[in-house]
Amino acid sequence: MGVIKKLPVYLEHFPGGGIVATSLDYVLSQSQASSIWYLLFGTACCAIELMATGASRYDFDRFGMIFRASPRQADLIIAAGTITKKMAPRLRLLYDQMAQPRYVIAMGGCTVKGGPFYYDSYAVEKGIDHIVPVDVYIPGCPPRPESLLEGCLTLQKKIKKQKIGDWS
Amino acid sequence: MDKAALTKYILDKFAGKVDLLDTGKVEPVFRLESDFLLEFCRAINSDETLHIDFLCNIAGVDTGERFEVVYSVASVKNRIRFDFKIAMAYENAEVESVQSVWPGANWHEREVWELYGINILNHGNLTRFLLPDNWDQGYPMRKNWDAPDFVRMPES
Amino acid sequence: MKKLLSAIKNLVVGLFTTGKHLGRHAVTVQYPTEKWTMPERSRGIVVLLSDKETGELNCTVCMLCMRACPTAAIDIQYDKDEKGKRILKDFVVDHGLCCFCGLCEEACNFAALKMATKYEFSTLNKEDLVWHTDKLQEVGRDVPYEKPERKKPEAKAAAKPAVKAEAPTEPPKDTATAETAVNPGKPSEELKPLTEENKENPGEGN
Amino acid sequence: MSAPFRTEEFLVNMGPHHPSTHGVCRFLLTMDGEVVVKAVPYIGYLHRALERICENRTYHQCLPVLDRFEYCTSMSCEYAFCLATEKLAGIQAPERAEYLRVIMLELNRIASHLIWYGTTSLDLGAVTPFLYGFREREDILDLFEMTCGQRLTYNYIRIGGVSRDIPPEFIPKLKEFIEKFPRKVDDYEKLLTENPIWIVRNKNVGILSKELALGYGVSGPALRASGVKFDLRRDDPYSLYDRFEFDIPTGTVGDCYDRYLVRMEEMRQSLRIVKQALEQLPAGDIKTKLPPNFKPPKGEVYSRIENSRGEMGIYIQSAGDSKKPLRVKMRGGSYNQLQVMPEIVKGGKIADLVAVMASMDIIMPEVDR
Amino acid sequence: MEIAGIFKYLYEKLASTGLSQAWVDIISYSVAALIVFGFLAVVALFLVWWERKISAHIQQRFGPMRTGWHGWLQTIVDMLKLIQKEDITPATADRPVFYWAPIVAFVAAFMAYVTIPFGAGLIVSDLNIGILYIIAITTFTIISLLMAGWGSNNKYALLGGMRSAAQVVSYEVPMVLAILSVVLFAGSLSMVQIVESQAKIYQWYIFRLPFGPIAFIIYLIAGTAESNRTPFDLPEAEQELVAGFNVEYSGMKFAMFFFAEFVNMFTIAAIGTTLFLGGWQGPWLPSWVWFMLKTLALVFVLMWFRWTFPRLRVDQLMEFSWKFLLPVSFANLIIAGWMKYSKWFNW
Repeated sequence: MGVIKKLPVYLEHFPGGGIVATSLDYVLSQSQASSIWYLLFGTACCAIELMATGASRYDFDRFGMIFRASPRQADLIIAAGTITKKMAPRLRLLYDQMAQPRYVIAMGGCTVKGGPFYYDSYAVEKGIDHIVPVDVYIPGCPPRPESLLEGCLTLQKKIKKQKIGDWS
Repeated sequence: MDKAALTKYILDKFAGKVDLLDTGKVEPVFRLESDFLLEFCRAINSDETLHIDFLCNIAGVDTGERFEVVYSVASVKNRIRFDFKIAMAYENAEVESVQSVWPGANWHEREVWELYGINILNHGNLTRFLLPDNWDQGYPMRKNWDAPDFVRMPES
Repeated sequence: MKKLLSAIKNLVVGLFTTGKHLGRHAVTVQYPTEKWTMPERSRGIVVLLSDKETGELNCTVCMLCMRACPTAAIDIQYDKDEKGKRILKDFVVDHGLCCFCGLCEEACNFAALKMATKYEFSTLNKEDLVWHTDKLQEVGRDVPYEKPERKKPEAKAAAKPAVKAEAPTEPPKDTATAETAVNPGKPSEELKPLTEENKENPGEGN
Repeated sequence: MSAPFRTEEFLVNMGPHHPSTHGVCRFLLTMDGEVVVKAVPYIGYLHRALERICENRTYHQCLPVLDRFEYCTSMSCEYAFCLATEKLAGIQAPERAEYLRVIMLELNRIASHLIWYGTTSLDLGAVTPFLYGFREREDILDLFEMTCGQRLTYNYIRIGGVSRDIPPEFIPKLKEFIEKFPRKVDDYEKLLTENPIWIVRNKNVGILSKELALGYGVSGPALRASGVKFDLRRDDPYSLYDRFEFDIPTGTVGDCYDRYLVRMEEMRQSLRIVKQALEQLPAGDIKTKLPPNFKPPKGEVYSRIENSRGEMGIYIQSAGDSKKPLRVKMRGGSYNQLQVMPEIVKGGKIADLVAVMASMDIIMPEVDR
Repeated sequence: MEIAGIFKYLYEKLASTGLSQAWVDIISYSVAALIVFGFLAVVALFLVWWERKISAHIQQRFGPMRTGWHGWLQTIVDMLKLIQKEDITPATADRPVFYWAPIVAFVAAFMAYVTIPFGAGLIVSDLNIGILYIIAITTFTIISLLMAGWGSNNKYALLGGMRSAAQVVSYEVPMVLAILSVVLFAGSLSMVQIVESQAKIYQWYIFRLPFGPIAFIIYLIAGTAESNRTPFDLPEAEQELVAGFNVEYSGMKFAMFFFAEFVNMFTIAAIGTTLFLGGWQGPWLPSWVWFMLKTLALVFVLMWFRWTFPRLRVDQLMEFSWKFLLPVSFANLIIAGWMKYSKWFNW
């Protein structure tokens, strides 16, 4: 993986290297975007909508997204559902176990800013962006499967704009 | 067995020790002393006409001036349902555990202990299970409880 | 032996049932290309409705929706003009808090607020989910709604006493809410989102 | 003679994030090879302090919070809360509203059983029934979205009635669903019920005896599978359930297979109730008028209804002078079923634990609140 | 056939250039290996895509649609993405074992294709102990599963590894007995002879009642268990063991396991075709087309199993193999022996 990251640097020296680098960028980011495997991580009501999106009518598989059980093989966490204070260290642990180009979608109001449990709840994390870096926020409680798919499309647009060099 | 017959039966079965409260809207609600609890539970469980074999719910309540532990029980065999409660002051509130009569009470009592701080005598497994393991901010369901990041909804 | 035969028969029947579905056409609604026609009562995003001709908001700042909201997601600031009539300064809906329950829509009896059937609003940063008046109005521009028939005199009278009955018991709280409305219970330090660059040392959670 | 073969138990942490623990429940398993010696459930990963939130909300504002108490059957949570408040305040919902409530409750029970059907088969390896189950559920969700606007957290039932009347195109669509659904359930039965692998995986697995079930307060399909003919809709009739005739399926042994058969039969019975309710649906208004600052009198009530996972009870205590409840305690069916899990899983294999967890249909919001 | 001809022409050309015999063999066999590897890589990529499309259409939905027409690019895109993934080796892992496991799985999957005839004459080397070699090599995959299970130092992986070893060993015996009943009639172990002994369609071993169909069914069941597919997919049972032995693998290592699994499935189907459905025999179409058609039909059946049946428990799986499948395959072998002795089919 390290080699691929430095590839654009090497390619610059060759005469036609620039074109190869950009086209390589295009191919690699395109492939990354159209085959995201999401981690089966659902806590509350949004998890039911996540399952409904995986079912026949909305079908995640059309976007090339299959669910993976182990964080090692997943490259997207869809934080679907309320993240409580007891669950936050687990979410951080799962995020750390994932392989590097990894993304997070905050699905539903609870993961954006605590949703209906922001006030008067002593056990709910108020949003998850201080636990894991979030890429896409999806409003809704729970968001419709279409808005989840639209969120995935936004994530795909964001990935397609990425260059190879800039994943940390 | 409708409400009036049930109330009369229980009142004259446990003459002095149980008194009826008027706050019960649908089913009768009784009040009894905490030391009489275990005996009362064994009696209603073994009594043939009552045969209370189903513990629906144990609810801890902080009414602002005292604690209450409300037991909702029912009988599957002859369709009886009623509640009884124990009121106690804030300091050293404690209650007998009714696990010997209904094993299902285990988690209900554990929750009452964890969220209200009402001590449950000889419960056997009083450990924390709803709140995070490193929780040190007291008993969150009490009315006077507060915490730095606990945000109340603005009174609109 | 009979049990074995029935076992094989049932396995084959199971295979046949799934095989039968192989020929049937799919029930999938291919989201980006074909969109599902939403029933008109579907609760999507909260929007402010404005009069078709004049284009200004229907909202008369009666604060009923703010009071009805179970998660205090609606936050209204207004200032009084000389005749004591309230003028809307800013109408903020925080979609991080809103639970899409539709209670505000039922509370509003001037048809100023509606849950539109729109749902495509995912964003890359958290601040876009806090909508102010202009965004609410602009999204709600084309949302169809039926104006409640305004029986001018007695409706006004009916609305007046209701509001007045409301007002005397509430004014101390109202003014109180005006101040607190500015930052309804925002925690002291705003939780700083973890962006790409400081991912290594995530800010300590509260 | 060599030392006897000494096996050493090891701890496996079926962690909060696990495909088959229905949300976030963690089991600490003491395993001897494949056999589960001891299973200790750890919960609390979804504890959102709903009871504390309800104490600071007016009675109308409590409903959206109750929706999230048990999100597979939000209708029954709202209904339990409204039933308790109506008993407290002595309000009676109009006839048509009560019929609409029964239709919505039973449709919601079918939708919840379809989720159970999908996840049970998914946990035991068959992926296709999950997709078929959710395909039918989408039709029910369309009906819900037509009337109340949301797919999962409906906020449809109000104290004293129902928030909105059904749109004109609701009844034809419902009739079409009623006519189509039994054939689909036969399809599901063909896929799994007599499937030898399914029978071998579920028969005599996780046997819950009658005494153990009653002792631990287990209710609903799990209790009926153990042979106790107890259904709140029949034995403690609320709403209009005494006007419909439907029979209550019960099992004999109380193993996973009985629980599966009981739930499949319940789906058909619920459909029968919906059909009868649709025929007797009267006209009339749908909500009794409530005073603007609704304050129920002082008192306490524990109302319980038959949810798809057992008895759902809401205990409300109101102080009489404030428009917010003094205390709301919610009791879900899964709470007691998870309590009895370690007893019936002991000695089985890790695959049996998954099978029992799926057949008891335990979901975590009811347990953690 | 024409391709075999090229191979022979290349062989003479090399021999004529005066290199020593050893060098000629090495170069020609490595060229053959490259051809087979390339062909199988394409076939495996196609199978992955095909499985997702079939499972989708069984469940009334569309499989991958957005990468190319009906998503035919999907598997290539998956592989490209997996290349870019970070390659994690858990700190406490047993480093060499963890590193070599996927490679062993990958190599073992391809070694079986030495003696599988893709068409008339289209065979890398027609060993006279063809089927014996294949049986020996296909058990090689257990080692990779055990290495993966042990190497990743994770309880789930260990459980998965143990289960897969027990499963493949216990389903090896009925499979061998089923193959033995076919070899009994074919008279030779070499794959080409077996195929030639099924010249006519009624001579296919699947139609040789009463032992033929039973042997075919036993072979199919044992084959499903061999390639760890439902209803025997215990090792990577998502629901119980999270992801079985490949819990700790990510990126390219996981891709190798994923790839090896599909090649294994194709091997099982290819052997099944050669033994029971008359290899490349068939009217009109060229021989290798027939072979591909029959193998893909068998692969379709394997996939159909996966999306219909639930999963068996470990002890039931063992019990089914030892207590039911083994006695039946022994009885089947005895019947075949008696039929051979009494010259039941002497054509």
